[in-house]
Formats: sequence, structure tokens, C-alpha cells
Amino acid sequence: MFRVSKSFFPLPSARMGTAALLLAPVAIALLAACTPDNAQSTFGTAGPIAEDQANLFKFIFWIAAVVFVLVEGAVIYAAIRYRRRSDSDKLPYQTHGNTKLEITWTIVPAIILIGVAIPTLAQIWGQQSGVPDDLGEVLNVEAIGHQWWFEFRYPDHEVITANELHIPVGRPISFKIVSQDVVHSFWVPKIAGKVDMVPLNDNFMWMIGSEVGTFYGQCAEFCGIAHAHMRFRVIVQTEEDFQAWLDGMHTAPDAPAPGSPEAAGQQLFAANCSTCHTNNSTSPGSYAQEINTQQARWNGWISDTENSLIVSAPNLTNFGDHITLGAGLKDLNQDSLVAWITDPSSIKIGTRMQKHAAIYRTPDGELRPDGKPGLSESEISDIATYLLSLKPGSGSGDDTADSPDSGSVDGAAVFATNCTGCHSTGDDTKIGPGLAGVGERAASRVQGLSADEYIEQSIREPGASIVPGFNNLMPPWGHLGDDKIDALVTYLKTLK
Amino acid sequence: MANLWRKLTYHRGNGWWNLPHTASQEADPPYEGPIGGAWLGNIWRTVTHGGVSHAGPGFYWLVGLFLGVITLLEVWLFTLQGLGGLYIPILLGLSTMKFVAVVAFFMHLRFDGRLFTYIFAASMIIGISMFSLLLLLQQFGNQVQ
Amino acid sequence: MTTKALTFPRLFPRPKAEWGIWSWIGTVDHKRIGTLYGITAFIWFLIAGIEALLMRIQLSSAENTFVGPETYNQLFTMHGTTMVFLVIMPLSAAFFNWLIPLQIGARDVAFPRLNALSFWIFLIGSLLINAGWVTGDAPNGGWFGYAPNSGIDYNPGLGMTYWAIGLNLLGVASIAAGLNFIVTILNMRAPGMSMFKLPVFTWMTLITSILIVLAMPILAVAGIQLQTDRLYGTNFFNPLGGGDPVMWQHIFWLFGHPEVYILILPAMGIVSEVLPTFSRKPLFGYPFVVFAGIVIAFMGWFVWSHHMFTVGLGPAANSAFTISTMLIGVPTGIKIFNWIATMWRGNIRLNTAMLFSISFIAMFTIGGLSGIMHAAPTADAQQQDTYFIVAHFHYVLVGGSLLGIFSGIYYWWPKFTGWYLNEKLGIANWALMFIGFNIQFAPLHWVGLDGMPRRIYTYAENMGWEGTNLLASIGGFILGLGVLIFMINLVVSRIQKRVAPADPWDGRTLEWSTSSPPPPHDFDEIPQVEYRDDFWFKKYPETIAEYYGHGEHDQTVPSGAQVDDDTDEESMPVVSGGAYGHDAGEHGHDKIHLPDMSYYPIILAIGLGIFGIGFLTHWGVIIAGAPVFIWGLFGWSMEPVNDPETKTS
Amino acid sequence: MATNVTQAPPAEKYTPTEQHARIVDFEDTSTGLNSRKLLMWTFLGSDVMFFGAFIATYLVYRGRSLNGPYPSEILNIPVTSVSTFVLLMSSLAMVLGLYYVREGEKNKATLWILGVVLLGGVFIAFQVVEFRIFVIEGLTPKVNIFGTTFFILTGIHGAHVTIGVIWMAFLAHGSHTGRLRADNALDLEIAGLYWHFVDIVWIVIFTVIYLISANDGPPPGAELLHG
Repeated sequence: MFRVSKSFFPLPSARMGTAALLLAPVAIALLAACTPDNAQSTFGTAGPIAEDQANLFKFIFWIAAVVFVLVEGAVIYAAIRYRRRSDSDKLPYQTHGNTKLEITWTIVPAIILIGVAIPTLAQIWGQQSGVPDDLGEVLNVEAIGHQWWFEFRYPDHEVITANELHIPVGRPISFKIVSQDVVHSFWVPKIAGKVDMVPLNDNFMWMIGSEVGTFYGQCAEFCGIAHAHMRFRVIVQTEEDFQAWLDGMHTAPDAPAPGSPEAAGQQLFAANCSTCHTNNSTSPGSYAQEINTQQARWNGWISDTENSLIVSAPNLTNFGDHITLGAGLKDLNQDSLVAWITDPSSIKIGTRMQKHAAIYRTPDGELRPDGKPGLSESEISDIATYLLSLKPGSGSGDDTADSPDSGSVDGAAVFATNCTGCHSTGDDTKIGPGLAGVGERAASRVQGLSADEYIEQSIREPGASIVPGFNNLMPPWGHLGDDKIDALVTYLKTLK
Repeated sequence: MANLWRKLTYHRGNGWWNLPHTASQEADPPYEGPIGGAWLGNIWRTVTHGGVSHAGPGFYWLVGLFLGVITLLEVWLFTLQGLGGLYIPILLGLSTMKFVAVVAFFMHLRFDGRLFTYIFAASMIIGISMFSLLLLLQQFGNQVQ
Repeated sequence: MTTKALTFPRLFPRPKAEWGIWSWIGTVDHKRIGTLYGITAFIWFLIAGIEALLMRIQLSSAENTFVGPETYNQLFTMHGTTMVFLVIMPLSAAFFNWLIPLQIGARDVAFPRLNALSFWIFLIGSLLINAGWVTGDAPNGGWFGYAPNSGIDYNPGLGMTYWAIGLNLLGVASIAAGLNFIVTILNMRAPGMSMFKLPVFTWMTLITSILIVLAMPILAVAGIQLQTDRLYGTNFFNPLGGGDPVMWQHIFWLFGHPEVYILILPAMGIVSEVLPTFSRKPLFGYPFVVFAGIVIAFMGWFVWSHHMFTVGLGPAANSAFTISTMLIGVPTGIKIFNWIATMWRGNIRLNTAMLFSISFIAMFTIGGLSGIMHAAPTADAQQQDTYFIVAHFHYVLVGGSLLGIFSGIYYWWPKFTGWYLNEKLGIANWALMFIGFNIQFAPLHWVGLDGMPRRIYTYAENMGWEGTNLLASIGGFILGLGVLIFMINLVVSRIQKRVAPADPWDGRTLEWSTSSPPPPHDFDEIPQVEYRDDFWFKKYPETIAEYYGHGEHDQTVPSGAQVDDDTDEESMPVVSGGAYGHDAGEHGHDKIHLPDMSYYPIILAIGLGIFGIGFLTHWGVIIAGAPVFIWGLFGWSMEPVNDPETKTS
Repeated sequence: MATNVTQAPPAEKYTPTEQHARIVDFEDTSTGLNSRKLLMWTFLGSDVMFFGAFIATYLVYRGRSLNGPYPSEILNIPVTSVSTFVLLMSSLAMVLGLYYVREGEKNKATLWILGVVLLGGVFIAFQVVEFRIFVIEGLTPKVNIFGTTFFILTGIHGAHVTIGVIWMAFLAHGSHTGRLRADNALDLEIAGLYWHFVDIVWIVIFTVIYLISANDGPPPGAELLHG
């Protein structure tokens, strides 16, 4: 037995205690309502859309509050005033009703509801039927939901980024809201209410960010195991900063100094990560290419959701400029990035990266038992260092080798960037077969196909003929484009 | 016209808030078959006055013939292929006629307790209006601006 | 009607046990079936409550790792599904079963064996839907299973298949029960009881049953479509094959919104019985309460898209559904005002049942008002899928339905069992539940407006949601403690066993005219009804004029009864004439024949259950289950309701 | 011998025991309507929503198949017209069967009920053959959204017909052996309500899926939807 001392838990009387308990939720509620500073508070608005929505809510709330007080007051009053005193079983007047009263309390609420409906309808048409013409130049953005991250495309500026949406302050942004897989919801509480991202049903919304700053967004529709971790940031910038950012997205980083960790990381990234992550969408034409690539990655995943070695993944162009990691989960720095690469699930349970990326699998295609990638700690650190170094460079260091416009494509470079994750140039098996001597073998593999045709088919449709002893894990690579594939075939035939 | 409408909607069932009766609780008038005299008049009375007379085989054969003819007409309209925008409304009208004929005469709603009609009609009304609304939403909703 | 019965070879003799487990397995007695519903649903209630508490523990602090996301997803999916389909609906069904025949003066429901079948299918369906907890594959797609996240591509494993098939079985059970109650209420009323003399609870049951019968088939369609998508690769909701995920949402909410009224209308009926009894006044504005119920039931079909305001249906659709949604608030308001007017100038006994009913009005009002807030689509854009919505529908379903059901339990317990529940423990139960409920769900409004989406298994520390969530979790445990007190109350009261008379509360409706608990045949004599609240006016004839008014209403022989006089009265099942309330002993009970017991309902239900398992596993199981099903079906259809030999007694 | 057998005999005939048995058999009811018949009608109201939801699904998805075979390539109106006619005539047989059962003309009644079974069986046979041909021609429930909605809707309707045929077969047997007589013609009437309902559902399906959709080809811009 123990007693709670009175000074510790002062309750003057039982009745007061009950009253305090009843009032507690109300008090807490009112206190909580005064927290517009919270990251996703719908009251601390930073844009006209959210502000109007909050105002409409407050308008209805105060009407409801009046009704609430009247109704609850009547309930409590009736219960107390007309409670039975002593044990009298006196019969009250057995009234059957009152038609005038009934008509009154049918019409009065109806009038109140009309009063609520009029501003509501006005706001629906104001917010949902297109961007008003008089608000200035509209910026078009496509927001795409993926399990479990957001992709943002600026079609007018040919820029793609992920999880961090940059918008200029005060300008109307018109969104095309798209989902690639399941239903998500696009929501930046302080700037605008949510709109669902529904596959096959592209939606529209618009918003204006009226304050410079970084705002939180989050997926609001249950979308699977990592729903809680599907977040993003909206970075509202001045017009100049925004233009600078756009220019930066078209400026390749400076090439790393040979022998530096960045250079090592670049090689490792190209070999192990670039199947799913593009990190160089800076050159002209790369926008269209990335859209195709992203689609091809997704097609590869959906064709074999369990064993696919490819998934759609965030574009990491100029990743060093990002402020968060893992769809808005952690602040981005060397430590968090190393932790992420080492064990993504420790930060974001359910992420597709660990399940599908080849680097987390053994050569047999099985998941590695420890869940860690097949890289040393220093290699992981190099990759992280490299990624953090991805910032707009001086503008002279364009890596033209990857540009689809360049006249000559280096097959070896294409191979290093795209294939070395699974294929060695020797005889050894990484995940796919080693490719030494493939040119000789290819000619005799399938009746009626020359070596060129066979290799090209194996790149475009890997499932068409599988080398005995291997599973069909390879995604189709047709999205590389004819030039690169031709170069690749030429290069592969040189391997001895 | 109004007179015909009244005749067609005439129903001798009682209001169901109290205790309506079925037609079966009253003796049927003797059946006058197709050869028994004024059978066309009898059929007309069946259609217009519901439960006053129970229908007989002749009447059922006539309804069956009606159903067959309408079906034939529908298929003919299909092969015609020249009705344009009228095609669907006409077909819907024809199938509604078949629908009503089966429900009213084969399922005896014309002769039976009114409550059955209420129940079936209520669910048809709720179903049709709700699903039509759904079709409207699916047709015109989800438009990207 | 002495048709020579077709015979079907019996494997077992027809059950006749009056005690023990076989008396329950073979029972067709509406009261026993009501008890079975009640007990089963209460067990699921405890399980769903535990699921809720596990979620509350997980959310009580930021970045908590008490349960992982997969478990959490299963918990909220099954908490929602269980509370809706396995708790509130069957608890309502328990009241329907117990009370409808008693309130309309009948000896049983219209189809006693169908009634038993409903229960057994419900039981098997509920086990199937929860089977995932045993196989480690519990459903995890949310209680409205939005496609394509519930489809096979994104949700491999058996979980959502259990869910779809279990829901289909529950749908069959609900439709069968709904049909049964519609026919019972329309056809089995005591002589003189016209529709506008029905007790309001019976009215709400009729409306609920109509909604069940019309809404559940739509859920069945959704379930079948999801099932064929998952099992046979059809394209209903598969975007790759041209299927439209929005279509799932439409079909689900076409069912889902009427379902909301299926959940709340029975509680409204209960409250409409409890308030008049303990205010010692008739229900204020009876016809308006009834018509409000009918209007809600009709308009409830045309508001479903307010669940989809953020889906992007366009401003025209959103405006239309805004208007219809706000309009439906009007009849709801009429009910609330009439309940308050019922209490007004009454002589109110504030016992547990009454306190629960009063809390129902108070809490349901809050739920209704927050409902108006997200009837505005643009405001809803900030609220949809946040904890504000969670708070709203818990105020409606816990503060509304569950408090109403608890009120009904305290009110009718003496009738069900013949003894009272303990009042002191009852008040404690009410206080803890009421306070715990408010501490749990009031803060969730604000954490929702603070931007916390629902269905997230954890949240970051810097979001500012921690304190409110902790408070809500504490409230949840207080609510749980209230339920624990209720269970203690059951035990304590059983030990104390304070015997209740037939009419412990000075009640108004027919169920109080028979003994507590009622005999198997319910009424020794079928009552002859003259008035609304007939039992009350028979007890207090001096109040008839007050209620019916002078002059305008000559209701001593109501219009409905006049018809009886001509034709039906003689053939009515009156064992011998006289007013009801007559001493039972004078008339031998052997003259009253109840439907005989039957084991075919449970066999048929098992057959259906095997089919369900067959869909989940292998078609061979379906073939194996067919004989059971056919045995049940044919045995049933060829078994007379009463065995011929018993008629000769 | 045209006796009006559905009429309730005067009440005095019954002992109290029999009277209660009559209650259990649902003869005397508050509405004066038979409870089993009321049950069937209410069930049909419920089934309206069931088929309504499937038909609405079909209509929403009409013309939204991303790839063939499209309805215009596969539906065979003349053949389906015949099966539609067969089903309509089965309803006629049904109502005549009921008439003769009520009239007590056992042989005619048995014949007509057997006619229902036969015509229903022919309809199912048509449907089975149709499904087989469609599958051979490349339309399966998996192949596109038309296949999905078509097969599930008509398949579920076919299942209803099959249940009806089995039910009717037992009633035909009952009529033949003399168990189905004028005094329990209600058994047949209720089965008949079910049968006619299945028929009217087919009237809608035939119009909506077959006649109206038979010219549907690829939707405009089907290839764009792929993106």
C-alpha cells in the first residue's frame, strides 16, 4: 500500500477531481491548438490555400462551438434539473411531441448548414477549378508518388529531383499529381491541403508558398509498410535562389580528382548503384532519358516483384545539395549516409533498396544473410563521400561521355556504369555470368542468331534465352538507347 | 390519356400500414380461356385492373410472345446499325418493357400484395439512382485541369 | 398445412437437448441465438480492444519500436475490421435477436433456422478473417483495403485474401439476418400493432435491416472482385490491366457509408428506448424520430463520395456531395433534439443505463459536429486521413454506437438474465469509460490538425505530437479499465444475483410484460396491442388522454385493429382470449409449439466455411466441402419446422 | 378441377395446436402476405444491388480495355439472341407450370416445370460453349478489363441459373411424385420468383453487354493509356 501525498497530487475534493478530469481534455485541446509552430500544424500556415482552408475550418468550428455549447448545455441542464429527487415515482406530463418545435429544429439547422455550405462551395470552386489567371507566372510541377518516396519533375525546365521540392516564393505552382504504384497522398500541411495520388487518375492542385523556408510534407494515404516514412520537404526560395537552383540542376559537378575518395566512390557508385539511381541528369536530353529509364525500372520491378534486381529509385543529381535522406527522414551528412547505405532498413523499414539492389545479394541471387551490402566499410564511406560531393560544379566539367547526344559512345564506359554490378569481364560469376569470351560463345548460343543479334537480344530481352545454371534476374536494358547498346555489343565482343 | 394511365396504374392492394390483403384471399372469377369468349377483353382487364382477374395460360402465352417479339426487334435494330445516338435509348426502352412485363405478369406483381411492389421498386430506385450517380462520377470526374 | 414431408436420411436424431452444449448448437431460439451473438461479439470486442491498446502503446512515444510497421499495419487493419464487422454489428444483432420478437409480441423470428444459420456463418467468417493471426499472415491493407495496395502485386501473401473471403461470409450472414428481421417485423407483429405503434428500437432495426440487405451485396461484389483479382489475376482494380483504383473506393464506400448508419442506427434505437423509460415520459415526437431514421437511411446512399474528397473527383462532384452530406445532418439533429426534449420536464433516474444514454447524446453530438467540419471538402483536405478523422469516427462509433450498446446492456440485462447488474460498479464502469474515452480521443482531434496522418506506425520526435499521443494512450488504458470493471460487474452481479421482476424499470414496451428472463415461448399469450407504448398505457390508462390528446385522437380502437376485428383475430395465435399479462399458470404451455431444434444450420455454415477455406487453399477442398454443404442444404429443406410427431402432444 | 387453393380456409377448422403450426408455417401474418414470399422478394431486392454493382462495374469499365480482344471482335449477337430467347421462354414455361400446379393438373405441370429445367439447361450449355469459344479466341478474364468484367458478371449470372435449374429439377421431381400439389404451390411460386428474377437480370445483361457494347472497338488513344 502507498499513499499519494496531497502536495504531490493535490485534489481538494472528489467532486473537483472529477471536474478537473472532465476539463483536462478541453484544456489540453486548447493548449494544443496554440501550437502553429509545430512542423505540420495546419494552423501555422505559410500559403494562401492553407490559410483559406484553416479559416474555413475556424468558421465552421465556431459555429459548431455555439451549437455544441447549446446542445450539451441542454443535455446537462435537463439531466440535472429534471433528475429524480428522493424516490418519487411521480409521472410527468405524458406529452407526445410538438409539431411547431419539430419544424423549428428542422429549419434552423438547415439554415445554419446553408450558411456553412455557401462559403464552402465558393472555396471548392476557388481552389479546385484551376489556377486563377491573375496570380502571375505559373510554375508547372509533376509530383509522382512511388513506394515510398516522392519524385518531382519540372517539365518546363527539364529538371528531375526527389523528396525535396524547390518552389519560388509567391508564385503559383500548378501540380500534376501522379502515382506510379499504389494510392499515395501529397500533403504539405502548412501550404496546402492534400490531394491523393491515384494510379491512372492524374490529379490537379495548385498552391502558393508565401514564406521562404523549409516546410514538411508527408504521404497521408496508407500505402504499405513504409507509409510512416514517406515524407518530403518543400523548400520555398526567393525567385533568385530558385533560378540559381534550377541552373545548378543543369550544371554537372566537377570531376573528382584522380585517387581521391570521391573518384573511388564514383567508380563504386557506377558499378553498384547506377542501375536504379541516376545521378547525372544535368545535360540536355537527360530529362527525357530519365523519364524513360524510370519507367523501364518500374516495368522491371513489376514484372517480378519478388526477385527483381531493379526498382524505380530517387534521382540523385546534385545530391550533395540535399538536406535530408531517405524521403525526408534524416538530416543528410556523412554518418547518416554511411548508416543508410550499410543498412537502409535501420532507418526506413521496408525500403525497396535493401530487398532489390543487387549489391545486397549474394552471387546466387539470394539476399545476403547479414542484410549488409557486399562492400567494405571504406568503400561505403567512399560512396557516401562521392554522393555528398555532388554539387553544381564550375560548369566546365561536363561528363560528355554519358550524354546521348555525343557522337561516339564508349562501350567500356557504358559497361562500367551499367553492367559491372552483376557481370565481370573475366570468367568469374558475380550475379550474372562472367563475360570473357562472350563474343565467341554468342555466335553459337541460339540457332539463327548471329553474335551481334544474340548479345543485343540478351540486353534488350534477357528472358529470351537464359544461360543454363542462371535465373532470369536481369532486367531489360532497352532504355539505354540504340547508340549505347551498339557500343556495348561492340565492346563485349572484344572481351577475351 | 389520363384515364388510361389511371387504369394502368390501378391496383387493388390495400395500404400496407395496416393490414393489406392478397388477391388470393378472395375468390377468383371463373377463368374465361382463349376460346371461352371475349378473351381479349379479359386480357385487357388483367392488364388494366391487376388483381381483379387472375391471368390464365392464354395471357401468359401472349406475354411470352411479346417478350419474343421485342427480343427480335432488338436484334433487328442491332443489325440495322443506322440509328446513331438513338440506338442506346431505344434499346434501353425496349428492355425496360421486357423487364416490366416479366416483373408485372410473370412475377405476379400486378396481382399480388402491394408491399412486394414497394420492396422491389424501392431497391430498384435506390440501386439505379446510386449506380447512375456512380457512372456520372466515373465519366466526368478525375479530369486533370 | 399438413403437407406430407419429404424425408431426408438423418445422420443424427433431431437435437432435443435443453441443457448443455448441444442445446446451444442445435438451438433456433431467438434468445439463445442473441446470447451467442452477444458472447462472441464481446470476445471479439476484447481482442479488438487489446489490438487498440497495443497500437496506443506503440504511439505513446516518438520513434517507438514496441511493434514493427508490419505488425502495426495488421493491428489497425484488424482493429477496424473487428470493431465494425465483429463487434458493433453483431452486438446490435444480439439486441435484434433478443428484443425484436419480444417487442413486437411474437414467439420467435420469422425464420428461426435461418437465424441460427446467420449466427454460425458469422462465427465461421469471423474466425476465418482472424485466421491470419495464427498463420502469421493477418490482413494488413487497412479496413477499407484501398486498391491496388490490397492487390496481389503490392500485398502478396494470404492476409488480404482471408479478409476478402471472411468479409464475404460475414456478408452472407448479415444479409440472411437482415432479411429475417425485415420479414419478422413486417409480418410477425402482434394483433393491433400497426407500423406506427412499433417501438422505436424495432423501427431502427427495420431500417438497419433494410440498409444491411441493400448495402451488404455491394460489399460482396467488392469482396468477390478483390478475391478474383488476388486469386485468379483478373483486372478489376489492377491499373496495369486497365482497372481503376478509384472504382474500388467507389464500390467500397457505396457500401461503406450505409454501413456507418448500420452501425449507429441500432444504438439510436436503444437510446430511444432508454431515455423515455428513465425519464418516465414517452419519446418526444415519435413520428419525427422514425421519419428522421427513414430519411437518414435513404439519404445515406447518396453521400458516399465524402469519403473521397481528396481523390480528385472535381469541384462539381465535391460540391454535390458537400450539399448531400450537410443535408444529412438535419435529420440527425432532429433525433438529438427529440431526445433532449424527451428528457425535458421528465422525472429522470440517473442510473447506469441512463448515464450511458445521456453520454451517447453528448458524444454523438461532438462526432456529428466534427463531421460537418469535414463535410467541407477544402477543410477536409487538411483533415482527411489524419487523426482528426480518427477522432471523429471514434466519437461516432465509440461515443455513439458503443455507449449506446452499453446503455442497452445495462437496461435489458435484467430482462436477459433475471438479475440486475450492480449499480455502483455500473457507475464506475460508466465514469471510467466516459472519462477514458474523452481523454483518449479528444486530443486526437488536435494532433490531427497538427498534421499527424493516420496509420503511421511511428513519428519523428521533432513533430510535437508526443505529449498528446501519450495522453491519448493513457486515456485508452482508462477506457480499457472501464471495460474491465464491466466484466468484474458481470461476475460480481452474478454472485450477488439480485433478482429482477418482470418489469424492473417500469418500462413501456412489450418485452417488460413477460417474465425475466422470458420463457422459451416468450409470451404466454400473444398481446393485443392498442397503443404505442401499449404496455405503459395498459399500466397507466389515465395517461392515455395526455398522450393522445383529447378529441382529435379516438385511439382506443386504433385503425389497424379494426381490420383485425373483421378477419384476422380469430385466426390469430391466441391460445385463449383475454388481456395479456394474464397469469401464465392457467394455460398449459404444452399448447404452445415452438420450432424444433435443428443442427442443419451449423452444418450448412460449416459447408460454407469449407468453401471459403477452399478458395484460400486448393479447389480440392471445395470439392471435399460440397457434400457437407449439400447435406446441410437438403437436410434443411426437407426437415419440417416441427416434426410431425411433436404436433400430436 | 380449378379449386382456389391459396385461399385460407376458415379459422375454426384449426385446433390451437394446428393454429400455432400455421403461424410457424407463416400463413397468418400482420401484412397478410406470406412470410416466405416476402423473404424471397426482399432477397430479390438485395440481389438487385448485387447485380447492380456488377453491371455498374461493367459500365464504368466499358470501352477501357487497353488491348484486345474487344467486344466487337468477339461477341456473337445472333447466337446470344437465341440463348436469350431460350431463357425468356423458360420464364413462360415457369409461369405455365405454376398455373397448372395450382389447377391441380399434375401431368401438364410436371411437363412445364421440366420445360424450365430443359430450357435453363440449354441456356447454360450455350453459355459454356460461348465461354469456350471466347477463350479459344483469346478472351480470358485476365487478358483485359472487358474479359474481367464480362466473365465475372455473366459467370455469376450463370451460377444463379445453375442453382435455379437444380432447384427446378427437384420441384419437377416433386410434381411428378405428387409432393408438389396445389396446396403447396407456394414452393413453386417462390422458386419461380427467383427464376424470373434471373431472367430479368439477363434481359439487362443482354441489352447492356451484348447489344449496346457489341460495336465497341479499341478506345480512342488506348496506346496512350499504357504510358
